[in-house]
Amino acid sequence: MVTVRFFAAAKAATKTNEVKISANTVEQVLALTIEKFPDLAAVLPKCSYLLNGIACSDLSTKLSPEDLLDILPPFAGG
Amino acid sequence: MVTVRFFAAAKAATKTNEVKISANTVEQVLALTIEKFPDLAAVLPKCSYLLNGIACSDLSTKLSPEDLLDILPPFAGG
Amino acid sequence: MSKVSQALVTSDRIDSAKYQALVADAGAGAIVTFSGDVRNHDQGKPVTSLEYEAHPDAQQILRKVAEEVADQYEIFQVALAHRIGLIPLGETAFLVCVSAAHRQDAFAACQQIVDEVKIQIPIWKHQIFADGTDQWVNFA
Amino acid sequence: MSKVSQALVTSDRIDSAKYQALVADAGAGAIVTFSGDVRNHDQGKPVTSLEYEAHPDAQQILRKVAEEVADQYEIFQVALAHRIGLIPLGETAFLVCVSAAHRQDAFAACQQIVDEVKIQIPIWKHQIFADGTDQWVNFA
Repeated sequence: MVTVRFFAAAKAATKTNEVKISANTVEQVLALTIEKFPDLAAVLPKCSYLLNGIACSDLSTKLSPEDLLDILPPFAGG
Repeated sequence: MVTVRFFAAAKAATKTNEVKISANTVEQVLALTIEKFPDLAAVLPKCSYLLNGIACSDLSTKLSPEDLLDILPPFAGG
Repeated sequence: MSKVSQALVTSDRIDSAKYQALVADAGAGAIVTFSGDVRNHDQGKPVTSLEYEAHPDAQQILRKVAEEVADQYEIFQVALAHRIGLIPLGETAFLVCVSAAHRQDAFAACQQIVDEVKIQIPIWKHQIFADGTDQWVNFA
Repeated sequence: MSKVSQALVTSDRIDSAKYQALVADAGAGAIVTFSGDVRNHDQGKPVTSLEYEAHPDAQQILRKVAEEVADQYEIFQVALAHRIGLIPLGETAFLVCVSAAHRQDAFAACQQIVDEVKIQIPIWKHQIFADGTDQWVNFA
Protein backbone atom coordinates (compact mmCIF):
# COMPACT_ATOMS: atom_id res chain seq x y z
CA MET A 1 0.00 0.00 0.00
CA VAL A 2 1.35 3.42 -0.98
CA THR A 3 1.02 6.09 1.72
CA VAL A 4 -0.52 9.33 0.46
CA ARG A 5 -0.26 12.50 2.57
CA PHE A 6 -2.43 15.58 2.06
CA PHE A 7 -1.47 19.13 2.97
CA ALA A 8 -3.28 22.46 3.28
CA ALA A 9 -6.11 22.80 0.71
CA ALA A 10 -5.70 19.11 -0.22
CA LYS A 11 -6.11 18.14 3.42
CA ALA A 12 -9.11 20.47 3.71
CA ALA A 13 -10.70 18.78 0.66
CA THR A 14 -10.15 15.24 1.93
CA LYS A 15 -10.56 16.06 5.62
CA THR A 16 -7.75 13.62 6.28
CA ASN A 17 -3.97 13.72 6.70
CA GLU A 18 -3.11 10.46 5.08
CA VAL A 19 -4.49 7.38 3.33
CA LYS A 20 -3.05 4.02 2.19
CA ILE A 21 -3.81 3.12 -1.41
CA SER A 22 -3.03 0.12 -3.61
CA ALA A 23 -1.73 1.42 -6.93
CA ASN A 24 1.13 0.87 -9.38
CA THR A 25 1.67 4.45 -10.64
CA VAL A 26 1.26 8.03 -9.39
CA GLU A 27 -1.52 8.47 -11.94
CA GLN A 28 -3.43 5.52 -10.48
CA VAL A 29 -3.03 6.88 -6.95
CA LEU A 30 -4.47 10.24 -8.03
CA ALA A 31 -7.42 8.62 -9.82
CA LEU A 32 -8.21 6.45 -6.79
CA THR A 33 -7.96 9.34 -4.31
CA ILE A 34 -10.34 11.44 -6.43
CA GLU A 35 -12.76 8.52 -6.44
CA LYS A 36 -12.52 8.32 -2.65
CA PHE A 37 -12.56 12.12 -2.11
CA PRO A 38 -14.52 13.83 -4.91
CA ASP A 39 -13.66 17.34 -3.57
CA LEU A 40 -10.03 16.64 -4.39
CA ALA A 41 -10.79 16.85 -8.12
CA ALA A 42 -10.75 20.67 -8.00
CA VAL A 43 -7.53 20.76 -5.98
CA LEU A 44 -5.25 18.25 -7.72
CA PRO A 45 -4.71 20.22 -10.96
CA LYS A 46 -2.89 22.90 -8.95
CA CYS A 47 -0.80 20.52 -6.89
CA SER A 48 2.75 19.25 -7.18
CA TYR A 49 3.94 15.88 -5.86
CA LEU A 50 6.78 14.61 -3.74
CA LEU A 51 7.67 10.95 -4.02
CA ASN A 52 9.73 9.87 -1.00
CA GLY A 53 10.72 13.49 -0.49
CA ILE A 54 11.75 14.17 -4.10
CA ALA A 55 9.77 16.23 -6.61
CA CYS A 56 7.90 13.97 -9.03
CA SER A 57 6.41 15.41 -12.21
CA ASP A 58 6.13 12.23 -14.27
CA LEU A 59 2.74 10.81 -13.34
CA SER A 60 3.52 7.46 -14.99
CA THR A 61 6.25 6.85 -12.37
CA LYS A 62 5.99 3.29 -11.01
CA LEU A 63 5.37 2.90 -7.29
CA SER A 64 6.47 0.34 -4.70
CA PRO A 65 4.26 -0.58 -1.76
CA GLU A 66 6.43 1.28 0.80
CA ASP A 67 6.42 4.56 -1.19
CA LEU A 68 5.33 7.87 0.31
CA LEU A 69 3.51 10.30 -2.00
CA ASP A 70 2.87 13.86 -0.77
CA ILE A 71 0.23 16.04 -2.41
CA LEU A 72 1.31 19.69 -2.20
CA PRO A 73 -0.91 22.65 -3.10
CA PRO A 74 0.90 25.84 -4.25
CA PHE A 75 3.24 27.14 -1.53
CA ALA A 76 2.48 30.39 0.27
CA GLY A 77 5.21 30.72 2.87
CA GLY A 78 7.42 33.70 3.65
CA MET B 1 33.44 89.84 13.08
CA VAL B 2 32.51 86.69 11.18
CA THR B 3 32.15 83.56 13.36
CA VAL B 4 34.07 80.57 12.00
CA ARG B 5 33.34 77.09 13.35
CA PHE B 6 35.65 74.10 12.94
CA PHE B 7 34.60 70.46 12.90
CA ALA B 8 36.34 67.09 13.11
CA ALA B 9 39.77 67.17 11.41
CA ALA B 10 39.54 70.96 11.07
CA LYS B 11 38.89 71.25 14.80
CA ALA B 12 41.76 68.84 15.49
CA ALA B 13 44.07 71.03 13.37
CA THR B 14 43.08 74.30 15.05
CA LYS B 15 42.46 72.80 18.50
CA THR B 16 39.51 75.15 18.76
CA ASN B 17 35.79 75.05 18.08
CA GLU B 18 35.30 78.57 16.90
CA VAL B 19 37.03 81.89 16.18
CA LYS B 20 35.87 85.42 15.31
CA ILE B 21 37.56 86.94 12.29
CA SER B 22 37.33 90.32 10.54
CA ALA B 23 37.03 89.66 6.82
CA ASN B 24 34.96 90.71 3.79
CA THR B 25 34.91 87.44 1.81
CA VAL B 26 35.07 83.69 2.45
CA GLU B 27 38.47 83.66 0.76
CA GLN B 28 39.79 86.26 3.21
CA VAL B 29 38.47 84.27 6.17
CA LEU B 30 40.26 81.15 4.95
CA ALA B 31 43.55 83.00 4.39
CA LEU B 32 43.40 84.56 7.86
CA THR B 33 42.53 81.26 9.59
CA ILE B 34 45.49 79.54 7.91
CA GLU B 35 47.72 82.36 9.10
CA LYS B 36 46.42 81.88 12.63
CA PHE B 37 46.41 78.04 12.47
CA PRO B 38 49.12 76.81 10.07
CA ASP B 39 48.06 73.13 10.48
CA LEU B 40 44.78 74.05 8.81
CA ALA B 41 46.56 74.52 5.47
CA ALA B 42 46.61 70.75 4.88
CA VAL B 43 42.96 70.35 5.87
CA LEU B 44 41.17 73.17 4.04
CA PRO B 45 41.61 71.84 0.47
CA LYS B 46 39.40 68.85 1.39
CA CYS B 47 36.73 70.88 3.17
CA SER B 48 33.38 72.26 2.13
CA TYR B 49 31.77 75.36 3.63
CA LEU B 50 28.41 76.28 5.07
CA LEU B 51 27.53 79.95 5.20
CA ASN B 52 24.68 80.53 7.67
CA GLY B 53 23.69 76.88 7.23
CA ILE B 54 23.73 76.88 3.43
CA ALA B 55 26.39 75.27 1.22
CA CYS B 56 28.79 77.90 -0.13
CA SER B 57 31.16 77.04 -2.98
CA ASP B 58 31.89 80.55 -4.28
CA LEU B 59 34.85 81.69 -2.17
CA SER B 60 34.45 85.29 -3.35
CA THR B 61 31.08 85.50 -1.55
CA LYS B 62 30.84 88.74 0.46
CA LEU B 63 30.36 88.45 4.21
CA SER B 64 28.51 90.50 6.80
CA PRO B 65 29.80 90.80 10.37
CA GLU B 66 27.06 88.60 11.82
CA ASP B 67 27.72 85.72 9.37
CA LEU B 68 28.45 82.16 10.50
CA LEU B 69 30.92 80.16 8.39
CA ASP B 70 31.30 76.41 9.09
CA ILE B 71 34.36 74.51 7.89
CA LEU B 72 33.40 70.91 7.15
CA PRO B 73 35.84 68.08 6.40
CA PRO B 74 34.53 65.20 4.25
CA PHE B 75 31.58 63.49 5.93
CA ALA B 76 31.87 59.92 7.23
CA GLY B 77 28.53 59.20 8.86
CA GLY B 78 26.27 56.21 8.46
CA MET C 1 31.72 26.24 8.44
CA SER C 2 28.15 27.00 7.50
CA LYS C 3 27.19 30.65 7.28
CA VAL C 4 23.69 29.71 8.49
CA SER C 5 23.78 29.90 12.26
CA GLN C 6 20.05 29.23 12.70
CA ALA C 7 17.21 28.06 10.41
CA LEU C 8 14.05 27.30 12.32
CA VAL C 9 10.43 26.42 11.59
CA THR C 10 8.68 27.06 14.87
CA SER C 11 5.28 27.66 16.42
CA ASP C 12 6.85 30.04 18.95
CA ARG C 13 6.95 33.81 18.71
CA ILE C 14 9.97 35.04 16.70
CA ASP C 15 12.13 37.52 18.62
CA SER C 16 14.06 39.54 16.06
CA ALA C 17 16.64 40.77 18.60
CA LYS C 18 17.68 37.16 19.25
CA TYR C 19 18.32 36.53 15.56
CA GLN C 20 20.14 39.83 15.09
CA ALA C 21 22.39 38.87 18.00
CA LEU C 22 23.05 35.48 16.38
CA VAL C 23 24.47 37.08 13.22
CA ALA C 24 26.22 39.97 14.95
CA ASP C 25 29.95 39.67 14.62
CA ALA C 26 32.47 42.22 15.81
CA GLY C 27 33.72 42.34 12.23
CA ALA C 28 30.30 42.96 10.71
CA GLY C 29 29.66 46.52 9.58
CA ALA C 30 26.13 45.83 8.39
CA ILE C 31 23.16 43.78 9.52
CA VAL C 32 20.07 43.70 7.33
CA THR C 33 16.88 42.22 8.77
CA PHE C 34 13.69 41.36 6.93
CA SER C 35 10.58 40.82 8.99
CA GLY C 36 7.42 39.56 7.28
CA ASP C 37 4.51 40.40 9.53
CA VAL C 38 0.94 39.19 9.45
CA ARG C 39 -1.19 41.85 7.78
CA ASN C 40 -4.68 42.89 8.79
CA HIS C 41 -5.89 42.86 5.20
CA ASP C 42 -5.29 41.06 1.93
CA GLN C 43 -6.33 42.49 -1.41
CA GLY C 44 -8.63 44.89 0.35
CA LYS C 45 -10.41 42.36 2.58
CA PRO C 46 -9.96 42.60 6.37
CA VAL C 47 -8.24 39.51 7.77
CA THR C 48 -9.30 38.15 11.16
CA SER C 49 -6.79 35.39 11.65
CA LEU C 50 -4.09 33.53 9.87
CA GLU C 51 -2.59 30.09 10.13
CA TYR C 52 0.50 28.60 8.51
CA GLU C 53 0.95 24.89 7.91
CA ALA C 54 4.33 23.34 7.08
CA HIS C 55 5.48 20.17 5.38
CA PRO C 56 7.78 18.11 7.64
CA ASP C 57 10.72 18.94 5.33
CA ALA C 58 10.17 22.73 5.57
CA GLN C 59 12.94 23.43 8.08
CA GLN C 60 15.50 21.47 6.11
CA ILE C 61 14.52 23.37 2.93
CA LEU C 62 14.72 26.70 4.78
CA ARG C 63 18.32 25.93 5.72
CA LYS C 64 19.23 24.66 2.26
CA VAL C 65 17.88 27.81 0.54
CA ALA C 66 19.74 30.07 2.99
CA GLU C 67 22.98 28.16 2.51
CA GLU C 68 22.74 28.24 -1.28
CA VAL C 69 22.20 32.00 -1.35
CA ALA C 70 24.77 32.68 1.40
CA ASP C 71 27.45 30.97 -0.69
CA GLN C 72 26.92 33.52 -3.46
CA TYR C 73 27.72 36.57 -1.31
CA GLU C 74 30.47 37.97 0.89
CA ILE C 75 28.51 37.69 4.10
CA PHE C 76 29.32 36.50 7.62
CA GLN C 77 26.18 34.88 8.97
CA VAL C 78 22.49 34.26 8.27
CA ALA C 79 19.83 33.44 10.84
CA LEU C 80 16.23 32.88 9.77
CA ALA C 81 12.96 31.50 11.02
CA HIS C 82 9.46 30.80 9.78
CA ARG C 83 6.62 30.63 12.26
CA ILE C 84 3.75 28.18 11.80
CA GLY C 85 0.37 27.65 13.42
CA LEU C 86 -2.03 30.42 14.31
CA ILE C 87 -0.29 33.82 14.21
CA PRO C 88 -1.86 36.93 15.74
CA LEU C 89 -2.15 39.96 13.44
CA GLY C 90 0.94 42.16 13.49
CA GLU C 91 3.29 39.41 14.68
CA THR C 92 6.21 38.12 12.66
CA ALA C 93 5.70 35.11 10.38
CA PHE C 94 9.10 35.13 8.69
CA LEU C 95 12.41 36.65 9.68
CA VAL C 96 15.78 36.77 7.90
CA CYS C 97 18.92 38.42 9.37
CA VAL C 98 22.15 38.75 7.42
CA SER C 99 25.47 40.22 8.60
CA ALA C 100 28.30 41.33 6.33
CA ALA C 101 31.30 43.63 6.26
CA HIS C 102 29.60 45.77 3.62
CA ARG C 103 26.00 46.77 3.34
CA GLN C 104 25.52 45.97 -0.35
CA ASP C 105 26.19 42.28 0.29
CA ALA C 106 23.92 42.22 3.33
CA PHE C 107 21.02 43.86 1.47
CA ALA C 108 21.36 41.72 -1.65
CA ALA C 109 21.73 38.41 0.20
CA CYS C 110 18.83 39.16 2.56
CA GLN C 111 16.49 40.08 -0.28
CA GLN C 112 17.47 37.02 -2.32
CA ILE C 113 16.98 34.67 0.63
CA VAL C 114 13.51 36.12 1.20
CA ASP C 115 12.63 35.74 -2.49
CA GLU C 116 13.92 32.16 -2.72
CA VAL C 117 12.30 30.99 0.51
CA LYS C 118 8.96 32.32 -0.71
CA ILE C 119 9.30 30.22 -3.86
CA GLN C 120 10.76 27.05 -2.41
CA ILE C 121 9.48 26.50 1.10
CA PRO C 122 6.59 24.00 1.44
CA ILE C 123 4.48 26.13 3.74
CA TRP C 124 0.84 27.09 3.29
CA LYS C 125 -1.13 30.07 4.54
CA HIS C 126 -4.78 29.93 5.47
CA GLN C 127 -6.59 33.24 5.94
CA ILE C 128 -9.90 33.78 7.70
CA PHE C 129 -11.57 37.04 6.65
CA ALA C 130 -13.79 39.29 8.74
CA ASP C 131 -16.76 38.35 6.53
CA GLY C 132 -16.40 34.69 7.58
CA THR C 133 -14.93 33.46 4.30
CA ASP C 134 -11.56 31.77 4.22
CA GLN C 135 -8.84 31.17 1.68
CA TRP C 136 -5.72 29.14 1.06
CA VAL C 137 -3.33 31.79 -0.25
CA ASN C 138 -2.01 31.30 -3.81
CA PHE C 139 -4.63 28.62 -4.33
CA ALA C 140 -7.96 30.19 -5.26
CA MET D 1 1.42 63.30 7.56
CA SER D 2 5.11 62.59 7.47
CA LYS D 3 6.18 59.03 6.87
CA VAL D 4 9.19 59.65 9.14
CA SER D 5 8.06 58.78 12.66
CA GLN D 6 11.49 59.26 14.23
CA ALA D 7 14.82 60.75 13.09
CA LEU D 8 17.30 61.05 15.90
CA VAL D 9 20.96 61.97 16.39
CA THR D 10 21.75 60.73 19.87
CA SER D 11 24.59 59.77 22.17
CA ASP D 12 22.42 57.02 23.70
CA ARG D 13 22.51 53.35 22.78
CA ILE D 14 20.21 52.58 19.81
CA ASP D 15 17.67 49.86 20.56
CA SER D 16 16.59 48.36 17.24
CA ALA D 17 13.44 46.78 18.69
CA LYS D 18 12.17 50.24 19.66
CA TYR D 19 12.56 51.52 16.10
CA GLN D 20 11.03 48.41 14.58
CA ALA D 21 8.03 48.88 16.85
CA LEU D 22 7.75 52.52 15.75
CA VAL D 23 7.32 51.56 12.09
CA ALA D 24 5.24 48.45 12.70
CA ASP D 25 1.76 48.91 11.40
CA ALA D 26 -0.95 46.26 11.37
CA GLY D 27 -1.14 46.83 7.63
CA ALA D 28 2.60 46.39 7.03
CA GLY D 29 3.61 43.09 5.52
CA ALA D 30 7.32 43.88 5.50
CA ILE D 31 9.79 45.61 7.76
CA VAL D 32 13.38 46.00 6.58
CA THR D 33 15.99 47.11 9.09
CA PHE D 34 19.55 48.20 8.41
CA SER D 35 21.94 48.29 11.31
CA GLY D 36 25.41 49.76 10.81
CA ASP D 37 27.60 48.46 13.61
CA VAL D 38 31.02 49.58 14.75
CA ARG D 39 33.61 47.21 13.29
CA ASN D 40 36.72 45.93 15.06
CA HIS D 41 38.88 46.58 12.01
CA ASP D 42 39.15 48.96 9.08
CA GLN D 43 41.14 48.13 5.96
CA GLY D 44 42.92 45.40 7.84
CA LYS D 45 43.92 47.45 10.90
CA PRO D 46 42.45 46.53 14.31
CA VAL D 47 40.30 49.36 15.69
CA THR D 48 40.34 50.05 19.43
CA SER D 49 37.71 52.75 19.68
CA LEU D 50 35.58 54.96 17.58
CA GLU D 51 33.96 58.33 18.02
CA TYR D 52 31.41 60.17 15.90
CA GLU D 53 31.04 63.94 15.86
CA ALA D 54 27.98 65.66 14.38
CA HIS D 55 27.28 69.12 13.03
CA PRO D 56 24.38 70.79 14.90
CA ASP D 57 22.22 70.45 11.74
CA ALA D 58 22.80 66.69 11.44
CA GLN D 59 19.47 65.61 12.92
CA GLN D 60 17.49 67.95 10.68
CA ILE D 61 19.37 66.63 7.62
CA LEU D 62 18.77 63.03 8.74
CA ARG D 63 15.02 63.72 8.72
CA LYS D 64 15.09 65.60 5.43
CA VAL D 65 16.94 62.79 3.63
CA ALA D 66 14.54 60.16 5.01
CA GLU D 67 11.51 62.22 3.99
CA GLU D 68 12.79 62.81 0.47
CA VAL D 69 13.44 59.11 -0.11
CA ALA D 70 10.23 58.01 1.63
CA ASP D 71 8.20 60.13 -0.78
CA GLN D 72 9.56 58.12 -3.71
CA TYR D 73 8.27 54.75 -2.44
CA GLU D 74 5.06 53.05 -1.39
CA ILE D 75 6.03 52.71 2.24
CA PHE D 76 4.24 53.27 5.54
CA GLN D 77 6.83 54.55 7.99
CA VAL D 78 10.52 55.17 8.47
CA ALA D 79 12.35 55.46 11.79
CA LEU D 80 16.07 56.10 11.89
CA ALA D 81 18.84 57.15 14.24
CA HIS D 82 22.53 57.98 14.18
CA ARG D 83 24.56 57.62 17.33
CA ILE D 84 27.38 60.05 18.15
CA GLY D 85 30.15 60.21 20.73
CA LEU D 86 32.28 57.25 21.74
CA ILE D 87 30.73 53.97 20.54
CA PRO D 88 31.89 50.60 21.88
CA LEU D 89 32.90 48.04 19.25
CA GLY D 90 29.99 45.95 18.03
CA GLU D 91 27.32 48.48 18.99
CA THR D 92 25.03 50.18 16.50
CA ALA D 93 26.09 53.52 15.02
CA PHE D 94 23.30 53.90 12.47
CA LEU D 95 19.87 52.30 12.22
CA VAL D 96 17.14 52.60 9.56
CA CYS D 97 13.77 50.79 9.77
CA VAL D 98 11.21 50.91 6.96
CA SER D 99 7.74 49.35 6.89
CA ALA D 100 5.70 48.72 3.75
CA ALA D 101 2.89 46.57 2.44
CA HIS D 102 5.32 44.87 0.04
CA ARG D 103 8.90 43.84 0.61
CA GLN D 104 10.36 45.27 -2.60
CA ASP D 105 9.43 48.82 -1.52
CA ALA D 106 10.77 48.28 1.99
CA PHE D 107 14.11 46.91 0.76
CA ALA D 108 14.61 49.59 -1.89
CA ALA D 109 13.64 52.52 0.34
CA CYS D 110 15.78 51.29 3.25
CA GLN D 111 18.83 50.83 1.06
CA GLN D 112 18.39 54.23 -0.59
CA ILE D 113 17.97 56.01 2.75
CA VAL D 114 21.19 54.39 4.00
CA ASP D 115 23.05 55.40 0.83
CA GLU D 116 21.79 59.00 0.90
CA VAL D 117 22.40 59.52 4.61
CA LYS D 118 25.99 58.37 4.15
CA ILE D 119 26.47 60.99 1.47
CA GLN D 120 24.57 63.89 2.99
CA ILE D 121 24.81 63.75 6.76
CA PRO D 122 27.41 66.09 8.33
CA ILE D 123 28.85 63.53 10.70
CA TRP D 124 32.51 62.59 11.13
CA LYS D 125 34.13 59.39 12.33
CA HIS D 126 37.37 59.26 14.27
CA GLN D 127 39.08 55.90 14.62
CA ILE D 128 41.78 54.97 17.11
CA PHE D 129 43.76 51.92 16.02
CA ALA D 130 45.38 49.27 18.19
CA ASP D 131 48.82 50.53 17.13
CA GLY D 132 48.06 53.95 18.66
CA THR D 133 47.54 55.78 15.38
CA ASP D 134 44.26 57.54 14.67
CA GLN D 135 42.36 58.64 11.61
CA TRP D 136 39.47 60.84 10.52
CA VAL D 137 37.63 58.52 8.14
CA ASN D 138 37.36 59.69 4.49
CA PHE D 139 39.93 62.34 5.22
CA ALA D 140 43.44 60.90 5.00
